[in-house]
Amino acid sequence: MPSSLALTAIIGAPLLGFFMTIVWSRAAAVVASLTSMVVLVAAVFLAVSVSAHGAVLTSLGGWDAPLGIELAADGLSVMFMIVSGAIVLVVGAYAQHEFVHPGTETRSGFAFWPLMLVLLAALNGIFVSRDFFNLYVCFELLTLSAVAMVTLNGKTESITAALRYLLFALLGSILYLLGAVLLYAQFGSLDMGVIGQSVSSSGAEILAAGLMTAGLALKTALFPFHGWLPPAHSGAPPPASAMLSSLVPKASYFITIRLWFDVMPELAGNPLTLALGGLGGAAILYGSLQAIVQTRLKMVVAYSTVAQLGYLFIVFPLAGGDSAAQPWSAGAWTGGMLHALSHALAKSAMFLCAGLFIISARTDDLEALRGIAQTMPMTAFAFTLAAISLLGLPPSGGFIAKYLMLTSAFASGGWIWAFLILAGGLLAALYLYRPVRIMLSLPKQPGQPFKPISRWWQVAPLVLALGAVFLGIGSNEPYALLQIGRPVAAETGL
Amino acid sequence: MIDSLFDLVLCALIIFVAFAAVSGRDLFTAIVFFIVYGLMVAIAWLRLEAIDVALAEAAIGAGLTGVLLLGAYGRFKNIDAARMGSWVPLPVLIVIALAATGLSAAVGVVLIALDPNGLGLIPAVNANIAQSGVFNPVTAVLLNFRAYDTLLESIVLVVALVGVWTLADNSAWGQRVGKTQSVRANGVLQSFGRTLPPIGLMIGIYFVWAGSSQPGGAFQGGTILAAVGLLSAMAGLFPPPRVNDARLRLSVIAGPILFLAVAIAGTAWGGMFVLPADLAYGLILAIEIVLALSIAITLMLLVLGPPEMTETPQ
Amino acid sequence: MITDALTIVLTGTGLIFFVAGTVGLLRFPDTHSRLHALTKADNLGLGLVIAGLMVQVPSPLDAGKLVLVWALAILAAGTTAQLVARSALKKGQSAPDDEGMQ
Amino acid sequence: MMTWASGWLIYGLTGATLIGLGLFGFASHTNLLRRILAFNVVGSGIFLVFGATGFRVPELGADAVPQALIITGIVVALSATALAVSLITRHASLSGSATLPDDDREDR
Repeated sequence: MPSSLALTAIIGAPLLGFFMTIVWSRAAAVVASLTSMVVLVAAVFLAVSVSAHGAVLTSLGGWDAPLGIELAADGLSVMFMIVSGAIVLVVGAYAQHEFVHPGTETRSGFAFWPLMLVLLAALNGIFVSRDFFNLYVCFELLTLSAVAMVTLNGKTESITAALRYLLFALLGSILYLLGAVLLYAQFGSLDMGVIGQSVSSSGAEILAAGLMTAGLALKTALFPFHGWLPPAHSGAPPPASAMLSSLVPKASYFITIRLWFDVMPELAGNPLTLALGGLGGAAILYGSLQAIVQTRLKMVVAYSTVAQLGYLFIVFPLAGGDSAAQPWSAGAWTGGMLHALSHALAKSAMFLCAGLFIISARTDDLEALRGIAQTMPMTAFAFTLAAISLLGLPPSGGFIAKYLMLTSAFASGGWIWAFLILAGGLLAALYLYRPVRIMLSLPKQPGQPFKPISRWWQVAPLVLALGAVFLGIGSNEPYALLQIGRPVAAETGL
Repeated sequence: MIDSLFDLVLCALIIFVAFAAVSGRDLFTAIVFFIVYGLMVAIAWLRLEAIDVALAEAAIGAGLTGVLLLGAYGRFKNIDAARMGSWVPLPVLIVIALAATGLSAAVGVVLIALDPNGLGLIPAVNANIAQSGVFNPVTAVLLNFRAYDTLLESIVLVVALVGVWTLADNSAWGQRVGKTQSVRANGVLQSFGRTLPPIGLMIGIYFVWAGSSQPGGAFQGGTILAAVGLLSAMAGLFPPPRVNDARLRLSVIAGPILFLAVAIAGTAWGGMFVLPADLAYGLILAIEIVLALSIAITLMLLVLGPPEMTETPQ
Repeated sequence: MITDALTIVLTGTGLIFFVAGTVGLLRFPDTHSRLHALTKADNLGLGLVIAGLMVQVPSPLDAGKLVLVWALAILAAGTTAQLVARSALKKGQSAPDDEGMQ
Repeated sequence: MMTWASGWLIYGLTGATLIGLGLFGFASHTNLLRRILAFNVVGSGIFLVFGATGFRVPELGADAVPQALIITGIVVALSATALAVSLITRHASLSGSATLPDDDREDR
C-alpha cells in the first residue's frame, strides 16, 4: 500500500507543483525544490521497496487492465526516476540564480518553473506507465514542455530550433499513436502486460511495432533523425539544455526498450536489431566527428549527445534478437541502461558547466574560454570529471557501462560492435580533450577577462559530475536493482 | 444498399476535400478546405455512432483548429510571396509520395486482415458502467475508467498555454493577451457579439450537464463556451485579460487542480483515482463543470495568443 | 406516407436553392453579388430542408431545436455577409447599384 | 444502423488513405502552416481508423474506449497545433519567412 502511494506521489507531486508555480510564481523556485525533493524521496522509497519485494504494480481507479490504466515500477523505472529526480533537483537549485525574479515577474522567470516540473511529471509518467495510449499523452506532455523550454531565451535561432524540434516530435508522436491504435484494433487492449501475453507476429503487430519504433527513434534523435537536436539543445538556456539533453531522449529510448525486451521480444529478429545497432553505430561516428569540428562549447556537448545516444542502440544487437538467450545478453542490456543513466548525469553536468562559463565569459566560443580554469577551477574540474565518465575511463559510471557492453560484444563475437564502442571512446577523447585543454591552458593575455562566479553556484554541476563517477564506484547497488523485473533471467555479467 | 452508398459517397468526398486541403493552390483555400474537411469527418463520426466524437471533431478539430490556422494566415500578410514556401524538390516529392502510399496500403491490408468480430472493450465497459456513476459510456471511460488520461490531457492544454505565452516579447509581459482589436461601436459584429453569447452559454452549459447521460461533456461544452468568450472579446464586450492576472491563472488551473485533488482523495477509498460508486456521479459532475470552465478559458487564451499589446485599449 | 412525400418535396426544393446559390457563388462576377446569391438562396434552402425534416420528428421539442438551428444559421450568415461586404468595400470593390443587381 | 456488413471497413480504409495524404502533405510542403494543417489531417485519419475498428459489430454499437481516447487525442492535437501556430507566427514576424531557414534557401 505505501509503495503504491509512492508510485502516485511520483507523478502527483510534480503536477501539484506545476499548478502552484503557475499561480504563485514568486515562490516558484522553493516550490520546485520541495517538489523535486518529494519525488526523489518517493523514488528512493520505491527503490527500497522494489529491491525488497519486487516490482510494484497499481491499477488506477481500481480498474484493472485492459479497462483501466496500470502503473508499475520495476528496477529499471526506479533507477531512471531516481536519476531524473536528482538531476531536476540540482538543475532547479542551479536555476535559482538564472530564473528567480525579485520584484516584478518576468517572462522566462515565470515559464521556466512550471515547465520544469511538468517535464519531471511527464518523465516519471513514462517510466511507470504500462499503457500505450497513456504513454502517448505523456509523450505529448513531455514534448510540449521541452519545446517551450527551447524558446525561453526568445532568440530567433531558438524559435527556429524549437519549431524544427516540434515538427520532428509531432511526426514521431503521430507514428507512435498509429502503432498504438493498431495494437488496440488487434488485441482490444493497450496494456503492455495483456498485449505481451498474446503476441502472435501478425501483420498488425509487426506494422504497429515498426511504426512505434520509428516514432520513438525520431524522438530519441537516432541518426539520421538527429538534425533537430543540436540546435535545440544548444539554443535553450543551459538549465533547460541540461534536462533536455540528459533526460528527454531517454524517455523515448526507455519505451523502445520496454517494447522490444518486455512486450514483444519474440518479434525482435535480427534484421531489426542489426538495423537499430547499425544506426546507433553511425550515430556514434557521425556525432563524434561533428563534435570535433564545432567551435562552440554547447554545440560540442550537444553533438556529443547525438554520439552517446548511439551507444544505447548497440544494446539491441548485443542483447536482443539471437543474443537474447545468450549469457552475454544480461551484461549488454545492463551496460546499456547504466550508460543511459551515467550519460544523463554527465551530460547535465556539462551543460550546467557551459552555462557558468557563458555567464563568466559572456560567450561559449571555445577560444574565448582559454584559461577559464584559473577563475573557475571547481567548474573546470566538474567538466573534466563529466568528460571522464563520457569517455568511459575508470572508475566512472561510463566505464562500467562501456566495459559491460564491450565484454558482451567480445563474448558474442560481434567485432564490429566492439570496434564501434572503442572508436566512439577514442573520438570522444578527441572532442573532449580540446575544450578541457583550452580551459586548463594559460590565458593569452594577462588580466582577468572572466567574471567571477559564486562558489555555491558552481557546486551544482560538480554534484552531477560526481554522481556520474559514483555510479561507477558504487555500481553494485544499481546493477542489482536494474535486474529486478527484467524479463530474461539475469546472468552474472560482471 | 442506399446506406452504404451514402457511406461511399461521404468517404469519397472526405478524401477529395482532404486532398484539396493538403494540396490547395494557395494557403487560404487550403485552410478553408480543411475546415470543410473537419465538418465532413464529423458527419462520418455520426455514421459510426460516435456522437461525442462528432461534437468534438466539429467544435475542436474543424472549428478551433480552423480559427487558429486562419488567425495565423492573417499574420502572414507581410511575408514576401517568395518566402511563403513551396513544394520540396521533385525527386524528394516522389519518394515521399511512394512512402505515404506504402503506409496507407499497409494500414489498409492490416485493417482487412483484422478479426471482423473484434469487440474491443465493449463487454468490459458494459459490465462495469453501473459502478461508474454515469450512463454515457464515453463519459464513464473519460472520467472514471481512464480518468488519468483525461487529467493529463487537461494539463497538456495548460502546458500549451504556458508555451504560447513564453513566445511573448519580454517587454510585453504583464500586458493584455492577444493583439489590439478595433471594433466599430454598435457595428454588426458588436451586435452579433451581444446576441449570441446568451444562446451559446445555454448550449455550452447544456452540453456539460448532459454529458453524464447523453453525448456531450466538459471538452465539447468548454469549446462552445470558449467560442462565446472569443466572440464577446472580438466584439469588444470586455478587454482581454492580462497575462499576470492572478484570477485568470487560477481559473485556468481550477479544473485540472480539482481533478487532481479528487484523484488524490481517492487514496482514502482504496487508491488514486478511485471514486466510490455512491459518490461517483456527484464528483464527476463537479469535475466536469469546473473543468469545462477552465478548458473554455484556456482554449480562448490559446486562440488569443501571447500578450502583444503595447497599450491598454480604449 | 403523406409526411414522407412532404419531406421529399420540401427538402428537394431546398436542395434546388442550394444548387442555385452555389452556382451563383461560382459564376457571379464580384463579391457583393456572390454574397447575395449565397445568403439568399442558402437561407431559404436551409429553411425548406428544415421544414421538410420537421414533419418527421416525433416531439415539438425536437422541432423547436430544428428551428433554432435555422435561426442561428440565418443570424450567423447575415452577420458574416455584412462583414465580408464591408471588408470588400474597404478593399475598393464598389457595390453594384440596385438595378444592376436584379 | 448500417446494412452493409463491413461498413466500418469503408471508414477504416478512408482513414488509412487520409493518413497517407496527410503524411505526404506534412513532408512535401515547406510552408510551416501547411505542414501543421497536414499534421491534423494525419491525426484525424488515425482517429478514423481507430473509431472504425471500434464499430466492427454494429449491433453492439460503438466501442466507448476508442471514442474517449479519440476525444483525448483531438484535444492533444489541438494543444500541439496551438503551440505550433504561435511558434510559426512568432518565427514569421522575427524572420519574415513562412518556412524553416534551410527550406527557404532551396526555394530561391
